[in-house]
Order: sequence, then C-alpha cells, then structure tokens
Amino acid sequence: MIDPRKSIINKRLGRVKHIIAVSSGKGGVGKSLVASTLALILANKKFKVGLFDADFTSPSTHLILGVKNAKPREEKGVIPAHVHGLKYVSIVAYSRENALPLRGADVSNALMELFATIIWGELDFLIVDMPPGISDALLDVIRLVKGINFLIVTTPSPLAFETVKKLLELLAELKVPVVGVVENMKIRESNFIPQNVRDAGFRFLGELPFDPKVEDSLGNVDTLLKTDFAIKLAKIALEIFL
Amino acid sequence: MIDPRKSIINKRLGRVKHIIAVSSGKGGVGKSLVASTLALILANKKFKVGLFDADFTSPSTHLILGVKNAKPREEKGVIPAHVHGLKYVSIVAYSRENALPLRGADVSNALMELFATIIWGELDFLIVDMPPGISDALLDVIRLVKGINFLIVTTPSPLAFETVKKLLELLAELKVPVVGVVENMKIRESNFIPQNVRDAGFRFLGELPFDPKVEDSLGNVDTLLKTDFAIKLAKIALEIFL
Amino acid sequence: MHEWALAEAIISSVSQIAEKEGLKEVREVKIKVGELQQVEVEILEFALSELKMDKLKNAKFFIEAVRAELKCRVCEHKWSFSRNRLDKESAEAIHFVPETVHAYIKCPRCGSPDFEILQGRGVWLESVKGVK
Amino acid sequence: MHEWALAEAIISSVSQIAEKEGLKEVREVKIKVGELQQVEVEILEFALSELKMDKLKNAKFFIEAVRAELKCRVCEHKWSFSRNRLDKESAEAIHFVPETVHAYIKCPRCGSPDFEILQGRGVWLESVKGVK
Ligand SMILES: Nc1ncnc2c1ncn2[C@@H]1O[C@H](COP(=O)(O)OP(=O)(O)O)[C@@H](O)[C@H]1O
Ligand SMILES: Nc1ncnc2c1ncn2[C@@H]1O[C@H](COP(=O)(O)OP(=O)(O)O)[C@@H](O)[C@H]1O
Ligand SMILES: [Mg+2]
Ligand SMILES: [Mg+2]
Ligand SMILES: [Mg+2]
Ligand SMILES: [Mg+2]
Ligand code: NI
Ligand code: NI
Ligand SMILES: [Zn+2]
Ligand SMILES: [Zn+2]
Repeated sequence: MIDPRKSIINKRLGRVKHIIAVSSGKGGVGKSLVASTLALILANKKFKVGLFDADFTSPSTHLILGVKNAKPREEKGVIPAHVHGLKYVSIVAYSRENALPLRGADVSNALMELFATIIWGELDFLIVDMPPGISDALLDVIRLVKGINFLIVTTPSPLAFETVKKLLELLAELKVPVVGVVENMKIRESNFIPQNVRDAGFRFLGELPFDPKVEDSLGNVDTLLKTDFAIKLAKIALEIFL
Repeated sequence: MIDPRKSIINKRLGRVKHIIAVSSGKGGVGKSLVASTLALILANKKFKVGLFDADFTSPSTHLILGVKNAKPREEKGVIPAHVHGLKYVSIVAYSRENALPLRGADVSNALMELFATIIWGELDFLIVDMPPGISDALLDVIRLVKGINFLIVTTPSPLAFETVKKLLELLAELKVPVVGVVENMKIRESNFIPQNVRDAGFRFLGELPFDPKVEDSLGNVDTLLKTDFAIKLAKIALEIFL
Repeated sequence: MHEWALAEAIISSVSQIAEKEGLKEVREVKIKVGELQQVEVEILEFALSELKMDKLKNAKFFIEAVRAELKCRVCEHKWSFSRNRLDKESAEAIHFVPETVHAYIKCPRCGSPDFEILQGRGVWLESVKGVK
Repeated sequence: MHEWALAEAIISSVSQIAEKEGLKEVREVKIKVGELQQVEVEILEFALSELKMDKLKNAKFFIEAVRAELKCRVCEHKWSFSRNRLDKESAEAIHFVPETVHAYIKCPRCGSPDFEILQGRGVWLESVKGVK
C-alpha cells in the first residue's frame, strides 16, 4: 500500500520562495516567539508570509498572535486563515482547548496530512514553528520538505546550547542549509554562544534581549512589534533576508 | 511475538516508594533543574534517591549535576552510577557527545529497555526528568509505571500554562496522581498561575524565583544548593514529602 | 471538499508510479479510504475524474471504504470508530487531521487517549495497473 | 552481563503467559534475539537455566538469532547491521540501549540517521508451549 501524500508535498510548496524552520532541539528558548514575530516583521515589509505551527502537542503561536478561531477554510484543499497579514495554520483550529496527546508516529502523520492538503499558494516566506526535541517533526521536515532552511534559536545557557550544538552537527552532516543561530533572552554580556556558534562553523545572527515587555504583549501584535525584542529581531531579519 | 520487557518493569520498581515524574508538556520551564535539585535535596535529607533523565533527545541533568562519565555498571542488569549521593542514569552515558535523533517509537523502546534493565533497588524516591511535549515518553510512563506521580512545572507565562492546563486535564481524566504544580522563574507578583491551578482543582505548591545565580551554578551542586531557587524548592519539598 | 487536495495527491502519486514502472497508460487504480477521515467518496470520485489526464485519462478508480479500527495501548481493547458519537465540530477536525481523534475519543474500556489506529486512517493506494 | 536482566524479563513474561493460559507446566519457549543488541547468547542461556523454576523448571529454551535489518526513511535503502564497523564503546552503547544506534550509524547510501529497525532489535518471545 502506498501513501499518496508524500508525492504532493513539494508541489504544494512549489510557489514558496523560502521555507524557514525555526528550531532548536531545546524547549522554551523562544522558538515560537521568534517564529511569530519574524513572520509579522516580514509581512510588514510587504512580503507574502505564511506561518505554520508545527508544535502539535504544545502549540503557542495562536496565543502570541492573539488569534481566536483562525480556522482554515475548506476549498479544494485547506486554505490558511488570514491573521495580521499572514497566512496562518495551527492545529489548535482543530484540537481547540483539548489536550492533544500524540505519539511520534501521529505527529508524523498529522504533519504529512497538513503539508499535503494546505494550499499555501504563492509565498515569499513560510515560517515553520518547530516543536522541541530531535524527533519526528524535525526528521520529517528534513525528509519531506525540499529546500527547507533552519533558523536556530538558543538561549545563553549551556543547557540550551548542549542540544543546539548536537542539532547543528546533525544538520551539517545532512547538508541541510542553516541560516544561522540567534541567541535569545540575553541578560548579560557573554561571548559563549557567538564564539561556540562560529567555532562550529555557523553564522551567528545576533542576540535578542530578554525583554520583560514581551510577556505583556502576548496576544497583542502591535505592542509586540514595538518591544526591544522585536526591533532587534527586525534588524537581524533585514540583514539576513534583504 | 511478545515483548517480554513490559512484564518486568513494575518488579524492577517494586522497592521504590515514590516515583515522581517532573513534567510540564512545555519545554524550558525548568523541569530538569527542578528534578535534579529536588533529587539532591532529598538525598541530603538522607533519603535514598534515584534520578533518571528521560529526555533522551535533549538531556540536561548531567550538565546540571556536573557529571562526566557517569556510566552505569553492568552486573545482572544496569546498575546506576553513584553521583552526589544519587543513583543516576542518563542516556548520555551511551550517546555521549553525539546527537541522538529518535522518533517517538524509538523513545518508547529506549524507555522500556531502560526501565526493564535498570536495577534501582531500594529507593525512597525515583525522580524522572521528563521531556517536553505530550507524547511517547509521557504516555509510556503513564502506561507502564504503576503508581507514578506527577510533579508539574510551569512558568508564569500563559504560553507555558496553556499546555500545562491541557496536561493537567489529561492527567485528571486518567486519574493519574498529581502532587501539584510549582511556578518556576517567577519574576514579579502575579496570581495568575496559583489561581488557575487551584481553579483546575490541583494543589499549588509554591513559587520558585527566577534566580540569575542558577546559571552560574550549573555543574556545581554545592553552589546550586545554596541558591535562593534551591532553598525555596527545599521548603516546598519538605512540605510535600515530610 | 479538501477531498480535492487528496485527489490531487492520488493523481500525483499514480503518475509517479506510472513513470517509475514505465506504464504508457494507467487502466485501473485501487484506492482505500479509511472511515476515520470521513472522506466524501462522491467528491473524491468527481475530483479524480476531473483531474485525470495524460496517462491517466482512461483510468478507472475503484474506491473501497475501510472500517476504522482502534486499539488501546493501555488495556489492549479494540473497537471501531463511529462518527455518530461525535459532535459536528469534532468530526470535522478528524476529517481534516485524523490524529485529532486523540483529542476527542478515549478508549471505551479504560478511558485512555493512548490508542493506535490499526486501520482505516486515511487514503491509500492499493494498486495501480496499466499497460507498458 | 545485563543479559541477566533480560533473562529475568523473559522468565517473568513466560510465567505470566503460563498463568494466563492456565498451563500447569511450561515445556518449550522460543526466543528471538536481535543481532543489533549483541546479546551474549551463552550468558542469556545460563541465566535462563538458573532462573527457571516452578512451572518453568523443565522448560527448554530455544534461542534464535535474527539479523538486524535497517531501512532508511529518506532514501529507502535497506542494509544489515554489522557490529564490526563500530568501535567498542559505540557497540556497547547499542548493546544496552539499541536506539543509540541512531547516534552511531548512518544510512550507507544517503547518510541519514533517520532509519527504521525493520527487525533484529531486541529480545522477543515467539512461542510458549506447555501442558494444561
Ligand atoms: N526575548 C524574550 N524576552 C522575554 N521573554 C521571552 C523572550 N523570548 C521568549 N520569551 C518567553 O519565554 C517563554 C518561551 O518562549 P516560546 O516562544 O514559547 O519558546 P519555545 O517555542 O522555544 O518553547 C515564553 O513565555 C515567552 O514569552
Ligand atoms: N528558577 C530559575 N532561575 C534561573 N534560571 C532558571 C530557573 N529555572 C530554570 N532556569 C534556566 O532555564 C533554562 C531551562 O531550564 P531546564 O531545567 O533545562 O528546563 P526544561 O527541563 O523544562 O527544559 C535553563 O537554562 C535553566 O538554567
Ligand atoms: Mg514553541
Ligand atoms: Mg529538561
Ligand atoms: Mg495514534
Ligand atoms: Mg529507529
Ligand atoms: Ni473535506
Ligand atoms: Ni550485557
Ligand atoms: Zn483502554
Ligand atoms: Zn538513506
């Protein structure tokens, strides 16, 4: 028996210029915040941007964007919701307020189903917010999505960088393109991350401050985009993508 | 074909009085730090304590404990290393500095293998440091480990509590015992978490401060145990377990 | 009607197989559709008939429904999925992403959401026949 | 020598099966041991002979080695595991936790660590025969 979904995925993404997986391996480093804010920043620069929340068991982007009821439409496929100028899909539209316990094989299946049925259309950027761990979702985007790029998020902590380093080595070995590494939630001067990133042969993209205002702006994108965090991320984004 | 491992797991844990899974659903909330510090605190109180790092793809406890080369011995089973007064097992002893990409089915298999072969012996507490996500490891400890208790860690952020809330509902539905919820990395007054935890029908165990000294004490347990974080956790632990 | 997207996947996959196996023309395609996903077979058939061209122009599509069988990993109980027990919104969620079944269905014996979908999940190609 | 722990699991599992099937005595147990885990069969046999008692006292254990077959999820290449290609420490890691193979072995065709262990992973019970 053959699963027909795999063969359509790259056609579905055929008109997407850049696919960026925001990843880390480590949890709680700000992947979702970086992914969501980056998507908003690029959309504000008049790019056509999609945001896909691929963290099915602990999704966050809907809270960051303040989205209620962003259900995709059904029309010869799954048509992303329009949210703050983004094409947006999160599984929360389907699982709602319920826990969604998924084993890895289920994560893999759900990911394939959505990649096979979502009609993203023409996009300059598709930002994929990845779950933590070096597991099914990561292996599947590498396996299934041709031309995917990784943007890696770490914190200053060696606890985060331990996993990030392993992930970077894995991506290098597999020749998966890595845009670079951002250091998020920086609270004090330290050269530990930039140094180690460069030593590992990757581009250090810059640091994003730990910014208490971020917490207060969750759910309000206008406020979020005015935080120091977002302003710094915008600078980095423009350096990378322009 | 029958997998013989399942039938031995509860015998292996038969002389463990309390099995505590430190979990959250959300990543980066401090599960590993709470699990490691809690284990050290209880060991200092003369309890017999085991610490099992079940976050196979992004393990952290070895860095928190400053453990190098804590390889279990082989002797009619896998005999945990002795580290700072703890019986300790992390898969890092086997995967070393390498990335260990595991699909959910592999996580499940590795977890069963270790539960079936580790000889914990007599323990007052076995602390299990769980990975993020509501996925294989979580479903497996619920399925396989009789009498397991959950200690839930959240941060003050609604981004963390969103998943924590779903996890709590799931555990309640499955009648899995939950010791309670700790709020970690508290930086300012807020009643959001305590209120919501109690409204959901769970015990709020207290708050742990965001403590910059924690980062500097990673790898040095004596310093770690002197941080405000650890002192506050010790108070909570004694309230719960004495 | 995202059945259309599933039909496109089938057409694309069949074309790939035809290519790989050196078929000049595809004559018969057997498809299995799991009941869990509640695919509307008429729409799927219509979409397939609209989308088929080139080597697939004369292909006949045979669609077979497969009961959805679930098996609990905790208590090993087996049961069949029945959409009747679900409200409209939950059924629709499962239609789009069958894995969301784990948010809405529990093992009827022990209450666990930790079950396996033994069969009847989604859309599968059973066989592709044609002439070389 | 954690083979002993695996033997205990086998004995425990066989006893459970005997109980469930109402066997008075277990006569024959067939075991499959995957080569990936590099179990020392002599030690396993010795441990089984030491540990068997009660209903299992007279049981004979037949152990069959199963080649470890791996299949890449990226390029679908299949190959067999050979411990010769590994240094001692890596082989030992896989001995204790076969999943650590994903840290040490890559697909020989495409270099991916994303492969499936089709067979030959660990220890399995194939059959348990006895008298009621
Ligand atoms: N630069 C920052 N300043 C302040 N808080 C931040 C920052 N980045 C992330 N956070 C907070 O940290 C937590 C984890 O962020 P999140 O984006 O959910 O991480 P991940 O997706 O990696 O799990 C959230 O509560 C978020 O609001
Ligand atoms: N109370 C705290 N004060 C300061 N830093 C903390 C505190 N708790 C956790 N951290 C830091 O937060 C990060 C995440 O902690 P960790 O224990 O790895 O979380 P998890 O296991 O949930 O992923 C680590 O860098 C850790 O040092
Ligand atoms: Mg996230
Ligand atoms: Mg951790
Ligand atoms: Mg399932
Ligand atoms: Mg595998
Ligand atoms: Ni539909
Ligand atoms: Ni051994
Ligand atoms: Zn059940
Ligand atoms: Zn390969």
